[in-house]
Amino acid sequence: MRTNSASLSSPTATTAQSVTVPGEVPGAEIRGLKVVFQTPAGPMPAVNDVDLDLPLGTITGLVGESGSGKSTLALAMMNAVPKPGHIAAGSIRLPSVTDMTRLQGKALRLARGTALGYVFQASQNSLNPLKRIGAQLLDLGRAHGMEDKGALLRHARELCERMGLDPVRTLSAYQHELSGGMRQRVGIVFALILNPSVLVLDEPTTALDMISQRTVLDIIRYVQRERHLATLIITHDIAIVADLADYLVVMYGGRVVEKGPTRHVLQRAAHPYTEGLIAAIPRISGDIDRAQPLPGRPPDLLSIPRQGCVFRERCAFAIDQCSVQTPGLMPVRVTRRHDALEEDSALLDGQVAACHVRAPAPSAKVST
Amino acid sequence: MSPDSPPSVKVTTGSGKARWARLGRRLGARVLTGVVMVLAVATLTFFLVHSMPGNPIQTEYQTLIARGVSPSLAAQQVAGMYGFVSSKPLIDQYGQYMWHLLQFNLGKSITASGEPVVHLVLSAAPWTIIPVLSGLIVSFLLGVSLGAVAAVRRTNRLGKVLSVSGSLFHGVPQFVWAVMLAYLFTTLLPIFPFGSPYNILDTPGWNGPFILSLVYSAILPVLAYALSSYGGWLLTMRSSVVTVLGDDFVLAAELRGLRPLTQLRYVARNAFLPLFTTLLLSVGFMFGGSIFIEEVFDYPGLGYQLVNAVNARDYPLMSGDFLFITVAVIAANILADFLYTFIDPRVRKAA
Amino acid sequence: MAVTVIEPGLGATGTRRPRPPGHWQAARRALLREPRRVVGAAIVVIFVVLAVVGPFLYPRHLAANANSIYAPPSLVHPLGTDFEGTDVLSLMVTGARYVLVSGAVAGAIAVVLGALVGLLAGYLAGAVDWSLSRITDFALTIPQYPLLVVLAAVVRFTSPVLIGVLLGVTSWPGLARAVRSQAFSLRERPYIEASRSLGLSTRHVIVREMLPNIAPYVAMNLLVSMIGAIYAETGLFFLGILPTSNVNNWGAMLNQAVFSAGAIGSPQAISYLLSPLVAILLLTLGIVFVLDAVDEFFNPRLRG
Amino acid sequence: MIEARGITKTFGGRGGLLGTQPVAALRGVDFVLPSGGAVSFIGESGCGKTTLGRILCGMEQVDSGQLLVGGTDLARLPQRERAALLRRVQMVHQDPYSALNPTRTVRQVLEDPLALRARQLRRGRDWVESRAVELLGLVGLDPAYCLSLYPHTLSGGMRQRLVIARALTVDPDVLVADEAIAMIDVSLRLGILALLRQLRSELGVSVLFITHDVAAARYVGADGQLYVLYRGQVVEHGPVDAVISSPMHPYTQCLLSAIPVLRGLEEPAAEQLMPIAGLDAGHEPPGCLFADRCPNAEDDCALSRPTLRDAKEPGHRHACLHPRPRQVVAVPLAPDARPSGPP
Repeated sequence: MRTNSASLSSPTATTAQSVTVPGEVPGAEIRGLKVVFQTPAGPMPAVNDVDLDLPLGTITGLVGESGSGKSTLALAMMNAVPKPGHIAAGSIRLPSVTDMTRLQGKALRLARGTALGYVFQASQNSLNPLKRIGAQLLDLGRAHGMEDKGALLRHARELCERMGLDPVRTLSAYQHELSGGMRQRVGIVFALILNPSVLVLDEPTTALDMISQRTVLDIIRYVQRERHLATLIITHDIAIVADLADYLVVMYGGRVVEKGPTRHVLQRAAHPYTEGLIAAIPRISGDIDRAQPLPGRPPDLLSIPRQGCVFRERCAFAIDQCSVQTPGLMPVRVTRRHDALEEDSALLDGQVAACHVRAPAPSAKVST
Repeated sequence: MSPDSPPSVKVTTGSGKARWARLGRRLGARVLTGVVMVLAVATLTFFLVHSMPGNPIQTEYQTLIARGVSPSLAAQQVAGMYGFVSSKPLIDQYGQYMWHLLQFNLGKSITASGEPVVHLVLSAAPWTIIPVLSGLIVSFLLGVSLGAVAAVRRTNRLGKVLSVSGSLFHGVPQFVWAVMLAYLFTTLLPIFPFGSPYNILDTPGWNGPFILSLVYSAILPVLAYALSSYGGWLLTMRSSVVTVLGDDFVLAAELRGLRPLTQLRYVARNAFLPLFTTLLLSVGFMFGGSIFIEEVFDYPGLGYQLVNAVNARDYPLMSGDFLFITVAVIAANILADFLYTFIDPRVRKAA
Repeated sequence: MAVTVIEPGLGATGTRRPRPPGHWQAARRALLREPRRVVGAAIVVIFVVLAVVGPFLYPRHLAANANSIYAPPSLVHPLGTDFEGTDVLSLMVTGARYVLVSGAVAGAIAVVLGALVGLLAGYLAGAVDWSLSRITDFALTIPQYPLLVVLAAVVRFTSPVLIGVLLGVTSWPGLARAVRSQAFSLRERPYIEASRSLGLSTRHVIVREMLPNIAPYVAMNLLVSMIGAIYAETGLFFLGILPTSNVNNWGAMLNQAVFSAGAIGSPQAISYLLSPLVAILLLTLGIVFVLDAVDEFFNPRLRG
Repeated sequence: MIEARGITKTFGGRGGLLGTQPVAALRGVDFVLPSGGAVSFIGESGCGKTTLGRILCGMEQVDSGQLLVGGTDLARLPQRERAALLRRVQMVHQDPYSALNPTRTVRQVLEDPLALRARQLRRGRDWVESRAVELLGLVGLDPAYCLSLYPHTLSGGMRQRLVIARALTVDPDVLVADEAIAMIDVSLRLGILALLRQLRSELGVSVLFITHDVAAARYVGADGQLYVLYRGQVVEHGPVDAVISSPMHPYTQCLLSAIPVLRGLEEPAAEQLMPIAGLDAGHEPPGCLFADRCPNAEDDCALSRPTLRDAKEPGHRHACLHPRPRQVVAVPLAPDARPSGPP
């Protein structure tokens, strides 16, 4: 099943002409990633068999609930899976690093920050409370061998300005003197100061109110345009990335269950989980009762099914096969009329889902 | 449509002048509280002495009468010793005691033949303060650095051994340290002198041999202070570092690829902050310990004086020593609080 | 790829998880996890047993023997003899009860007072908190040992229980302050607010909702206060502040050894002088190891 | 059920030795929550919405203004009766993890307040037990599974249901839900919102919904009123859909513009508004509170502070000197444009 997903996931959609999908220069490539946590009940996979491509110049939204493994995946990209866990298999290629999972010691330290910029989930508290922000930026520069203090500070000031922060006051402030939204922007400054080409943001807008959230999302958008980054936004709220991301990746129970161009996934979610997730969003206009709750609860590390489809317990369409065989990611085929989508039909093969019912494998019987 | 640049936001940093005004107010409030506390302790001391078994003041008065002193002269002498006259109502006696106190008059010692208590206390103070501070500094430096190591290496053998050593050292009472050191280094392995704060053969004064003998005799007491407080520092620093290591910014520093040394500095400074307040507060604990350590090493400090005063029923001296020790602790508290506002930017603003 | 078997009860229902193990079971596990903790518990138990049965093993007045002063350890006198020729082991064993009784009394009083003052101040806040906190601050400022020395001159200490009461009354403020800050933060927790707005009584909120949350901390402090009181008491006897005649305990032994019998200057007295010291060290060691287990039981973060 | 008249609350501002800057949390807020109805408050963090909820539940006192519960002015009642009246208003907290005591089982969580209730109603122990089971069923939890569990074994969604069940033990008239879904997994959020809606229709409980998520407010109380709070002042209120579809105040327009568009399912609005500056809560202007951030501010906005005035629709009011309705929220694409999945 590994081969299935690997061959299908690499984006072959060179025909893409849509403005939202610029030329796909390889940015980050994750292959067969598996992160395992040692628990009293034995080793538990938190991230299982994940393939992911983050082309330069695109934004990918990674959507998942608690226990989906999305944050573990993000940490794995930094090769920083916390202790009882470790990367059991797979590779992570970045533009300047052959395989992040094989780096150690000083090479790993130098790669963090330069190869990949990371904006923390708890960016609210990601800075040393006792040190001025400017001084911490200098520490960061020095740690990566940038001896030219002046240039570093110029760059920092420029970035602050682009984020709508008063550069002089921000750099001389302590963390507690900044509001939540400002801290998040400063977090982005820290992630970008070393000019990485890959940017990972873990829940960048959690704990922010609507207007600050919008501001931060706008900043992500134009920083992305200016710097031609490969950006990965990790979120639990599909609505946050719906407007921003070029690609959507949906994770559940440690596995990618669906991915594809945002517009397609939203309009024509194939996986029952994605479909339920979208249906469960209350809308700001239109028919209120169109929103439908998704029954059940997401699994945690201990209750993720080891075999078969991870979603089957909450799935209304589950068949016998779902509890026996783990579905691989298969292209989504639209068998019903889709006249209104004619202009998008060329991109159809960009969307894949892991579901025996909605995206069955070409040959019905695949041995495990 | 998204705007080309996000709305700018203002950073509010505390302005200089207002900050100093706040700091001044805070200090003023602390000093005021301290003065009230000192007065309260003085009151407590007064009433303690007054409830002494057999009323020492009355006893002293009777003794003088029995010696054939006239009642008025006896009353005068008693008043000179205790700072208040016994025949007046309690409230008047209290008023007079407090009034004398405000003039730094603590009465006269009974045992030291009428020497003013203030002189005795002040001459004993350096014998306590200097070893206590030396011991404190030694144990603090040692405890804090080893505590940091114990926290960072808390999963392996070194960390476990260190933290058990901390608990053990912390648990052993001061007098046990003092007796063990004294027995070990003056009797079993007689390498240090015993029973005097300096070599009595040297002439006291600013001369080399005398100062050398002072330092030499001080080694064991200082060591006793240091050993008895080292464990506390190690444990406090260890738990403080463990707490800070769990903070988000520490993980962030690691994932941003900061140098290990820089990461360590970040952690150490944040972990160290809460200890700073404890440092000055522990002066009180150390002063308390002086009772045991000075007693064992025959060191003429405040604790030694206090114990002797109690044993000799020299109540004016006893209350003088007690008051002085308490005032020292209160002063250390105020100093700790005030200095803390300087080293923690968060408090600096909230002050 | 190996086929993974679904473990019964885990994957199948998905949501069901076992109930957390009972407190006793968790405590036992924490204790048994490392051998030294078992050793510690054993030491503490031995001392407690000595304190209870010790005085029954020896006559009320221990015999002195002028012919064997400062005798080295032997079969008859496993720990040697003291300056009067009395068997040191018998002194040690009979002395344990005195210290442990006052320790237990002092610990109980300190913990009850401290927890009560702290909880009331933290929960009731406002004026009650203000006044209780001032009292606590005041009591905390006065160094305990000098205060005890002064008090010892005022009060006549005749029984271990009385000493325990005094030690307890002088050592509650530290715990009160710590409990207050915990109660203060608990008070702001939504579940406490919810209990109040549901109309549950103050007593219910303090006893049923708040106390269980700080119970671990209080339990640990009971142990710490007890050991602190034992040392304070031994120290006072050692100084001779408390009358050492006719009392048999480790502190009084040390006092006589150091200040009157001159044992500290005599290398022959090693077993006599070291016995009470080693007893205190052993007890400390035992308590430290037990506390280590208690700490792990209550504070998973330190498990490392 | 609840009527607020000119509620004002200011924090800090103590003079003397440790003087601090006063912060106005609520500036003369009026609203009416009818029996069985719903009122939603939206606004940025720090706009005073949480303070409002805490005042309604009796956790804070008002500085001035009247709060009427069931027609009775709270301030006129003696302490005991006020507490009894406030018991009819129950809070559903934001964080279901800290809203439940980790040392109490589900059974205890429900039976403690139920025992009190039983005494009032002169019922026995049996009633307490059967009521607990009944309430769990009502909020969608399986009593057989839950009753003996400790809260930490429950998921966020289950905990929040338990919190609601606990609030229901005292048969409240009003539930105050303060960001009640913010910390719950997205797939479970709508379930909680649906439960609140169901409680409104089945039990006639009024809901005061405090949120920054306008769509969630709409889901729970589409038939109710929407209040927009800015720095403690109500800058606009009216029927939910009227405020959403034709907001008058620029602040409301900014808030609504910030809602992410579900591209592919919704058509973004032609016009959008963003504030030109960040919030500066330390600055207390004489004029409109929003003037320094308002993209449409004119000179007179900084001079006089506008009060609420009527908009075109009945019951829709705003506090803006230069109002201009804008349609800023996304509209759904026609359902036809969204093909259903494969069979």
